Amino acid sequence: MIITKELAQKWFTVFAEKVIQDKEQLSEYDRIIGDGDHGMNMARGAQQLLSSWQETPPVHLADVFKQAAMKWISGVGGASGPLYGTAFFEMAKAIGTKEELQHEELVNVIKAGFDGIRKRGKSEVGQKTMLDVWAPAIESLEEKQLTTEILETTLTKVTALKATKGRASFLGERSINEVDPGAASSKLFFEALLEAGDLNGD
Amino acid sequence: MIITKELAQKWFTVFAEKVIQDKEQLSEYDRIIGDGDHGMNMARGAQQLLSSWQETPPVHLADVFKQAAMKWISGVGGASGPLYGTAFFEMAKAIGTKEELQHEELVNVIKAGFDGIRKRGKSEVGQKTMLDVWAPAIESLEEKQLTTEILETTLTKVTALKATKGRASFLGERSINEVDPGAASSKLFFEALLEAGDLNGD
Amino acid sequence: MTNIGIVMVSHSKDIAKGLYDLILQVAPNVSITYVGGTVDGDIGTSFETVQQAIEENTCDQLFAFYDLGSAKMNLEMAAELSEKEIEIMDVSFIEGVYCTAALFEMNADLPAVINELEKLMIKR
Amino acid sequence: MTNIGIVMVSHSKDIAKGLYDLILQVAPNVSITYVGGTVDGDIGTSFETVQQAIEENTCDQLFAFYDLGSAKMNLEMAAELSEKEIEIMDVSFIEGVYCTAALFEMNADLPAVINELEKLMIKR
Ligand SMILES: Nc1ncnc2c1ncn2[C@@H]1O[C@H](COP(=O)(O)OP(=O)(O)O)[C@@H](O)[C@H]1O
Ligand SMILES: Nc1ncnc2c1ncn2[C@@H]1O[C@H](COP(=O)(O)OP(=O)(O)O)[C@@H](O)[C@H]1O
Ligand SMILES: [Mg+2]
Ligand SMILES: [Mg+2]
Ligand SMILES: [Mg+2]
Ligand SMILES: [Mg+2]
Repeated sequence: MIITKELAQKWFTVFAEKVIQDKEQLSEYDRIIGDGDHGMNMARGAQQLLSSWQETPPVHLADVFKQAAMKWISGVGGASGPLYGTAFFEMAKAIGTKEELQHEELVNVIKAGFDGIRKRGKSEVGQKTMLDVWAPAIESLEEKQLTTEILETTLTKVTALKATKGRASFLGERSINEVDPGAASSKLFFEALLEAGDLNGD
Repeated sequence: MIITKELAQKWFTVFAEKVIQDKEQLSEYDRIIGDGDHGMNMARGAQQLLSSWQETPPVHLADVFKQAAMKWISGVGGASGPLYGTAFFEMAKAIGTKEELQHEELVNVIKAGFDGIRKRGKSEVGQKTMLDVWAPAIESLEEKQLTTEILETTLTKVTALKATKGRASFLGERSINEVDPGAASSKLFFEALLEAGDLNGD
Repeated sequence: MTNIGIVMVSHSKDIAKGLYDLILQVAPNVSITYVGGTVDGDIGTSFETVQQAIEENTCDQLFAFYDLGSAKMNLEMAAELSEKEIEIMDVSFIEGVYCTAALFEMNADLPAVINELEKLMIKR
Repeated sequence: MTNIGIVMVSHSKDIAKGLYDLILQVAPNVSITYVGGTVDGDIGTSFETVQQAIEENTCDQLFAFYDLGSAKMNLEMAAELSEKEIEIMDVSFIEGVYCTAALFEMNADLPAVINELEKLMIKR
């Protein structure tokens, strides 16, 4: 599958819709190991992104990511604002002036987003954050094996981890067996990608 | 010299007057290595003590110390409120029902005050606090050698120390060569004792 | 919910109030009382208002936090005079209160709370 | 006075304001700016207001402090976009700001300040 501006927009639209739909659930996860606002934070970004497309539709492929970055950075707040914002921004930078992404290029763009989160969050895989969804998702995507089942299993594995970054890290052992809200919203991000097109085909 | 209720009251009156007189100087010391309120804090206690004696003059020797303790604990605030307050309170307890203190008893009473400060402040000699005036003053008093000159030298020595307790400890090395306000007010306390009577005679 | 409450003592009424708002988000079910500033609303702490914050708390066992050392001394005096079982924590103020509140909200057991708090011990 | 300023970023406008009042007592001559809460005054931090607090500060070199980790990320983004030289400090918030302000007020040299701050490093 080749990612075009239209496909990317579909990807983010589905993501935004999923976030808005799961808003309560995401906040509920955050209520347990955080401050209960993750759904609200993410839905605010999602809503603003959808509205902004009405007014100023993206012209180039990179614009889709740039606009999302702006909304998350300035509209979302919390940890997820800067983190997703940086991810989307780094993805836009990796796309540059390209108007189409081949499968391998897509993988590299998502890797750039992943590195953005790591850099911004000073975090690594294994700390029970969104990164723990991004890393295995990228790996499966690389092998053209990404499925919603894999994403489901991944989230379960993240749930078993102990948080050592973000607010939940204050809970130490008590963070084990609780769903990480950022991991849950990242799962939606990759599910949206799957729904946007057949990634595993050619 | 024997300490009676009258003498104790003179001691605290002179102390209060000195504190009120040196209020600005004490706050100035505190402005450099603290928050600039030591003179104001101490003068508040001093003023309240003097007024309280107008209304309810102490009946027993211990009352002098008890009343001072109450004023410092509830009226002074800061670190010096609880510290002097506890010192005076422990002194009152050590006096108990006695109406006169022989020299040796006086030394023990002041030692009780010193222990009160240590306990309340979780502090020890050498940390550049009021304790660094109390300890050498008690020693000299024990040997009937306490003089204003000794108190002056003591304060100079305290000034050379590095603070490891209280606000000034945040300054680390930079607290060296600055006058500790609590040490300065403690010097007034012992000067007042000297002025109240001839301690070194019999 | 654990039956340990939290008492926060700050030199500033605004810090105390703001911290209360902050942790209300993560620990709405924990019994938290606070005091900030002197009786007159100035920067400082006073023995009486600390006593009040302790007695107002619905819990008989309390973890107590303070911002600067002189607040601790007022806390200690009030603790000595109270019937309640009060543990004064020498941890960083905001981070320590946040961590404790979040763990209490989750019914974490005491050793787990102490274990996390040890990482935040910075007071001298 | 050193020419390094202090920027404080809190999740709560009250905490930021109260901390400012607290350190004004010990460091009236240090250039301190702060921001707390979101644009709407809710608990949180926002990129734009952090940027403002940085730019409003009269100093070109800044030590920056934050209460919880997400504030740090907004700080970092704002720092990357600013012309100023900004050092973000992973120390306990209130105690760290207090210590730094007191030392800046005394014109302490940088190694001395860093040395004291190292004792307050607790952020992860
Ligand atoms: N340093 C970090 N690196 C990566 N992800 C992080 C980091 N800190 C937090 N997160 C993610 O952000 C999520 C919380 O987002 P959100 O609730 O919006 O922010 P906040 O914790 O500020 O309220 C967490 O569940 C976690 O996945
Ligand atoms: N833990 C302690 N033990 C003994 N003395 C102390 C302690 N902490 C502070 N002090 C004394 O208290 C003095 C400061 O008093 P004050 O300015 O009234 O209180 P604050 O520092 O709360 O403003 C210091 O100069 C020091 O002598
Ligand atoms: Mg949250
Ligand atoms: Mg939040
Ligand atoms: Mg003071
Ligand atoms: Mg004070």
